[in-house]
Amino acid sequence: MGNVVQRRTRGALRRCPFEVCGNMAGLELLSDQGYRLDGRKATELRKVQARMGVFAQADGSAYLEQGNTKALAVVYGPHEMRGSRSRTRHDQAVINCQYSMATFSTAERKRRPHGDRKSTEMSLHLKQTFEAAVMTQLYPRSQIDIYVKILQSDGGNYSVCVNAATLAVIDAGIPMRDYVCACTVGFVDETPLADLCYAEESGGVSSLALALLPRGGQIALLQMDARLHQDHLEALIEAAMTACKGVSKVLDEVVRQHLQEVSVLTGE
Amino acid sequence: MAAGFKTAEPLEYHRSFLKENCRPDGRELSEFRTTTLNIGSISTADGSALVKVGNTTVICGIKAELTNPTVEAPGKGYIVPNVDLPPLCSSRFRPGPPSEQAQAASQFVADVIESSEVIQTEDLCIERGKLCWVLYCDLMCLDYDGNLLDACTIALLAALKNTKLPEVTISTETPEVNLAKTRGLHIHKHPVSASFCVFDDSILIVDPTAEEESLKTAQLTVVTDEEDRLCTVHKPGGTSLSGEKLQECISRATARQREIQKLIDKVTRSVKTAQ
Amino acid sequence: MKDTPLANCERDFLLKAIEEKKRLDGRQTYDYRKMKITFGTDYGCCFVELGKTRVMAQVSCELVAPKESRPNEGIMFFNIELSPMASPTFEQGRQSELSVKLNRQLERCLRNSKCIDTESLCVVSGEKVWQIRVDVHMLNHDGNLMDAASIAAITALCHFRRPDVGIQGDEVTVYSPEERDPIPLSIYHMPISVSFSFFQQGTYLLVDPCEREERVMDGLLMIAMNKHREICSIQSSGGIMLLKEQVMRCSKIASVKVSEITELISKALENDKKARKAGGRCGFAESMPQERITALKMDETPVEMTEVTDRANDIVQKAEAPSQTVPSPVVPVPGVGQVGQGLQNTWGLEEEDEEEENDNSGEDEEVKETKMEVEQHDKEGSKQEDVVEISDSEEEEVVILHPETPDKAPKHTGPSFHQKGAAASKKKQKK
Amino acid sequence: MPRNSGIILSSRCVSGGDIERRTSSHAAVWFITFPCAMPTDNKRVRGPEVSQSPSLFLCEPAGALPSHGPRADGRQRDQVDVRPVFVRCGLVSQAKGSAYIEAGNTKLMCCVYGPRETERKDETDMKCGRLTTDMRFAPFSCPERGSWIQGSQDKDLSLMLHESLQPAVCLHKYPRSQIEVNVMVLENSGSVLAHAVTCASLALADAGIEMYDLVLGCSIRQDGTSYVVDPTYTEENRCSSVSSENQGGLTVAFLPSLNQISGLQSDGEMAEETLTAGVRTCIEGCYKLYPVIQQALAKAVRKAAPPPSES
Amino acid sequence: SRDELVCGSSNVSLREFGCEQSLLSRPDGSASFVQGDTSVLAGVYGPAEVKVSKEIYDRATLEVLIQPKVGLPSVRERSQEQCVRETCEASLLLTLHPRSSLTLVLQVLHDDGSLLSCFLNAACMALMDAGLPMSCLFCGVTCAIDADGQIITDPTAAQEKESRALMTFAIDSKECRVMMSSTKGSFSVHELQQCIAVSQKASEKIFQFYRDSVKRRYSKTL
Repeated sequence: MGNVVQRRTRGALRRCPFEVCGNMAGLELLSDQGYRLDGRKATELRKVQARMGVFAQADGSAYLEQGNTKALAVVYGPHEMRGSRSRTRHDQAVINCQYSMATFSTAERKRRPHGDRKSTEMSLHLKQTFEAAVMTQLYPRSQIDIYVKILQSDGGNYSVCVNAATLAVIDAGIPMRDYVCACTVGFVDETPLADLCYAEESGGVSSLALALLPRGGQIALLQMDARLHQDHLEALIEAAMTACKGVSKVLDEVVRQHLQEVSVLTGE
Repeated sequence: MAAGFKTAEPLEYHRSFLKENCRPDGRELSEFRTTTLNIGSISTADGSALVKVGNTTVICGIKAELTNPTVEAPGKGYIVPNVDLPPLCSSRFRPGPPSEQAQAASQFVADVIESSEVIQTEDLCIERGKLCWVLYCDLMCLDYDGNLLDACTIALLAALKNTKLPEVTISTETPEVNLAKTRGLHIHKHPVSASFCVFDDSILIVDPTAEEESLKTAQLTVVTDEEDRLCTVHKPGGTSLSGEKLQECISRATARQREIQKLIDKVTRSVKTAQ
Repeated sequence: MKDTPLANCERDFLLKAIEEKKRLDGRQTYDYRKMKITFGTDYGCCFVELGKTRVMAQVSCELVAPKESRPNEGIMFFNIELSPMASPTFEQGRQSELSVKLNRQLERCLRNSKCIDTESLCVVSGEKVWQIRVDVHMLNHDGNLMDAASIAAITALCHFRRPDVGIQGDEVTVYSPEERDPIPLSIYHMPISVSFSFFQQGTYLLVDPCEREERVMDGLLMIAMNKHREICSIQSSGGIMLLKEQVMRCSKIASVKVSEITELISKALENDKKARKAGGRCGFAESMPQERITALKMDETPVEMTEVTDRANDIVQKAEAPSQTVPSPVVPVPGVGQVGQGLQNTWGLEEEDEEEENDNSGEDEEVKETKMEVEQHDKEGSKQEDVVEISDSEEEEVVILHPETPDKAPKHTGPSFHQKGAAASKKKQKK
Repeated sequence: MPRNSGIILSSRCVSGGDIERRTSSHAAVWFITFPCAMPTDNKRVRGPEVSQSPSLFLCEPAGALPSHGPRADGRQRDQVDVRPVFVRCGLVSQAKGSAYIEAGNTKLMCCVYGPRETERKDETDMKCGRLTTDMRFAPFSCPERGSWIQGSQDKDLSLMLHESLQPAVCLHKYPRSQIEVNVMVLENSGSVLAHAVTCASLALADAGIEMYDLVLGCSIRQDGTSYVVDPTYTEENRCSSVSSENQGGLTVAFLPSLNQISGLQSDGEMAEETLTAGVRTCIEGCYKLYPVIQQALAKAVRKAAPPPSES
Repeated sequence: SRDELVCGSSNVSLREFGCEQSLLSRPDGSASFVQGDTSVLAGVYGPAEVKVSKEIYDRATLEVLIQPKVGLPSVRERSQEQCVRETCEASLLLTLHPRSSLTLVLQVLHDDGSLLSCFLNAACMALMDAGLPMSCLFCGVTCAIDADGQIITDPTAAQEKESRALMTFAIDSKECRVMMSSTKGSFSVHELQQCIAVSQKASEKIFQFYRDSVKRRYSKTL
């Protein structure tokens, strides 16, 4: 039966989740009154909660919740190159990212926490985002590892990962050009919806993920799925940028809060 | 002294023997190594055979399972031969997925089965379009000292002859297996292979050892059946051979076929009489 | 194989040229290279040449069981194969970063945009649907693989015909093209990817970068669009920082390029259809250029058959007939047989049997076997053991623990390696 | 424990659960098909996507084993009654050392290669050699056909084998090199790990690798109040009593002349005193095996270097 | 007897064939070879740096990769790769490039019978295009024996399916002997020898084609 995951104890191959996803097509994503499925307004973000420095061993770590999507990010480095030395860059640090999803993070149990095409791509995207944001030229010939794990998935996995990783990188004390904030926006009934949840994402909305360095309005990553007419693009990007700026405010608060706590502890 | 010569100049070492029409292990050029056959030694398999050609040892275990036939061939079963060269059999093989040599050997065995029609896949059909047998023929090398293909074909043939399938009856749409009643397979042909190596572009030797194989310039395997028809003439490249030379090989292969068929028959009979 | 690194001066030269709005092949900033679309002999095979970049796409189909979550939909499978032919840096069967990037982008571009009616691919709901497989082979890598791959894939999908099926009861028959005309896929729209490369922190922008340009670029923005100006996917890659205005400008350029390319694809499909209708030969052989000195063609040629039979007969007759004497194999115990007089092997599971033979014939043979039986002492369970060796010669070494206990274990039904047990005990009695 | 029934059954589910098959009325055999995106093994000749062992369709299913009286092969319960063992060294011409062991129907082969240069430079240890173990089952070795691809069970067993052998090998004598131990199970008729340990230590000795002592393996199966030594495959995988108390298996790797245990592996649920008694029983079993192994080794040595008086 | 039938048979011909060299920019040598509708694209890289694990101290390491049109290469392709590789190894002078690597990639463009022989022909043309030193040239010829015992050279896919036996030979240009042989189905010794003889005859035509195309290329006139 092919090479199923060989390094893990195998269970039955066929099984069904208790709750099979219903068809979302019938649901109305935006009511006439302008409210969404979870009661938010179109431009409203989900509640963001975060903590920095959750692990003692890591150089930097953070836990972030955005609505029901929960992610954990850990940063190691900058340190000497590990693994193949051929990747060493003499003028900048190499960023190594790994994205994984806990097997229990989705409604249907995930078979491969990482290593399939989708999560490899996600790792690539994270890498790309942080290559743009981290001042890698300060650490030539070294490596920075960023590991992100989704503990619960409820839409906007990429954005939550980026936000969590940003906090972890800051916690590690690695200089960045700016906060990188990411947000997923969708487009329904000529209205852009900010910070999509899973029900909205899977409901056939054209969604756009954007990572922004808010101060300069620079886009570190832009990705869009599904169809959207060209004329609406600008509005959607605009909405995404606004949402990202909103996220950045929250992140900034978290960082300040954390710093205060730390300085109290160190007695300054 | 001789050992040093052999290690430093293996080719010269072999040449000095071939000049005298003999080989380092004392064989003549057209002589096979002792071939030993043991059948039915694995009780968990439906058919099994262990073959030793000199030091080269190959074990073949056949497992029969039930499956659905394909839509394209509803009246046919499957034969799935696979050759494995585990790191156990020689230091030249590494663990991991099958090497190119193992894959080529698997394909060779599959080709021999198909070309010779040793078993007609129609015989494996239980109910047309519904149920058929699949014979997993797993060949494993336990000691690699050259001439893998010959050992594989003998092991396969002997194991197939040794295979017993339980009776299957289909009652109320589900198959019922009766282990008490078994039947053997109908072996239509007895394909036996003979392998040759070409040394220095001209000298033909039979049944090469691993060392001889590493020094060869070409290799040739001829498979013949009891009616003297050729099933496979497999020469994967190497230096060229004339039609005349090929004919020599075919004659030797025919003699070998008789020898091995007699061996298999006698051993199979000995098991039957013992029971 | 490692890639040859780009020399610093080459890099500087390329960047300088881009700064001066010049490209190596003389193109303008927003120009595509020359594009050529040809088709193979069978349906669903498309070759795309984009400058020197060459890509082949082949569509195939197969009846499979549908996914449990979508019982009424066919399955689309895309695979971009980075064949080592295209570039020495590509390795066979390895999931490189580039291959993941390209594959995901193609999936997004063609599957997520729902350009193909997958519901029409359902044959029996929940049991049998068509799986459409698109294999894209990179043949020559000279930059902008994504655009070439997306054009090849969508064109091949448009060109493809699947066999017709008939359903009677629960039996599904697949008709051959002779019985019933194959059916084209129903395609809603044609998404085409357009790549933009950015240089010098996004200051400069080029359309359709070639391989050299790709090596000095900072990042890439891929926009997939159809001719209705609907964006099907956007993906930025590489560590670049874009401004919103740049994205908007790119999307405008993309819409122009996409309509041009769609035009070209339709024309190519039209031409091929005409050629096929006219019954003319089509396919790879026809697309081979005749006017090049590197190409040559030869018409069908007969092979002279003189002397062939004679030669064959000659060889067969001259050959020595195989010897008719067949050596008789030795079968010492049931299930074991041996033939040949060559050297002895070291792996000797059955050698005690052989040894027996040797005893009879009086040959002096080195024996290298040990046969041992561990037997439980009588039921009293006394734990003492004494090893008794009952061999008087050096050659024969048979050790049996507690020889007074009769052979209890080797009562095997069916043959096994254990028949040696029987052989050994026989020998013991002989003594 | 070697291939316990839980794992075998779940790997069977690969070819479709038989419960579903038996309840379905409209099709002769009801197979589950998977989405085709599943990676397939393209380095082997491929058979049908799924197939089932005929043993799933038996007319009369095999009954439970009796928990008292003599065992199926005539051996005694609750006694250190090991199967007759057939051992031989140096069968594989290509290996540095090799051994073959046959206990009842369990047939195992082990080859030792090395000491040789480590394969991966970054794993080279300057002070100590590396011992690698690889244990595999031939696809036809078990009543149910196994896959060619090594499963997690095989890797688990390899690791246990490694842990049992390592304390016995003088690895410090082989700096910067690796010693490879490959075990192939040709037929699995129970107690595979125990015999693999014995076989591997014999092969290591045959290869002339310096060791503190031989390592012998023995296993028992506790079944309620009674136990069986050197259990067969069926005894391992079928329990007779319903209660889950004192059900389990135990394998001990033992250095006989040093009187030390180098590996101990148990599964199932056993009371403390049962377990200690079990360990004692296993050690006893090892001592039964010891003279046989010694003899085989002595024979191999005599063959390799015959004493001058003989020549 | 059956053997007499062969002479004067109209089936004994080669389909029209064509070749284009140097058609790809990246490889060091490339060629496409067309036999009827069967076509194969070949690309050669090397001599180049070799991986340490594959290094051979006294000659170049040749790697042959066959890419099927649909799906991934399987065991059958591995076996064909072995045949092509060992044929190339015998004709290439690999000892002139020790410790280096040669890679030959063969891509199926369309399979309409005689695929293995087309692989061999494309490989030879690509090796020539790459300018690698060779001791001799080689070509591939496929013969089929149909149900009536007639020999068909260069069969199409339909003819292959109908045939009772199928043989592919690689013939060298020096002595016209058999370098490679791969067969399917069962056949008599007579049939084998006849097919070899036919292949040798057919190889003359193909070698003449090789010569013509090289002549055309270096004469620089159309």
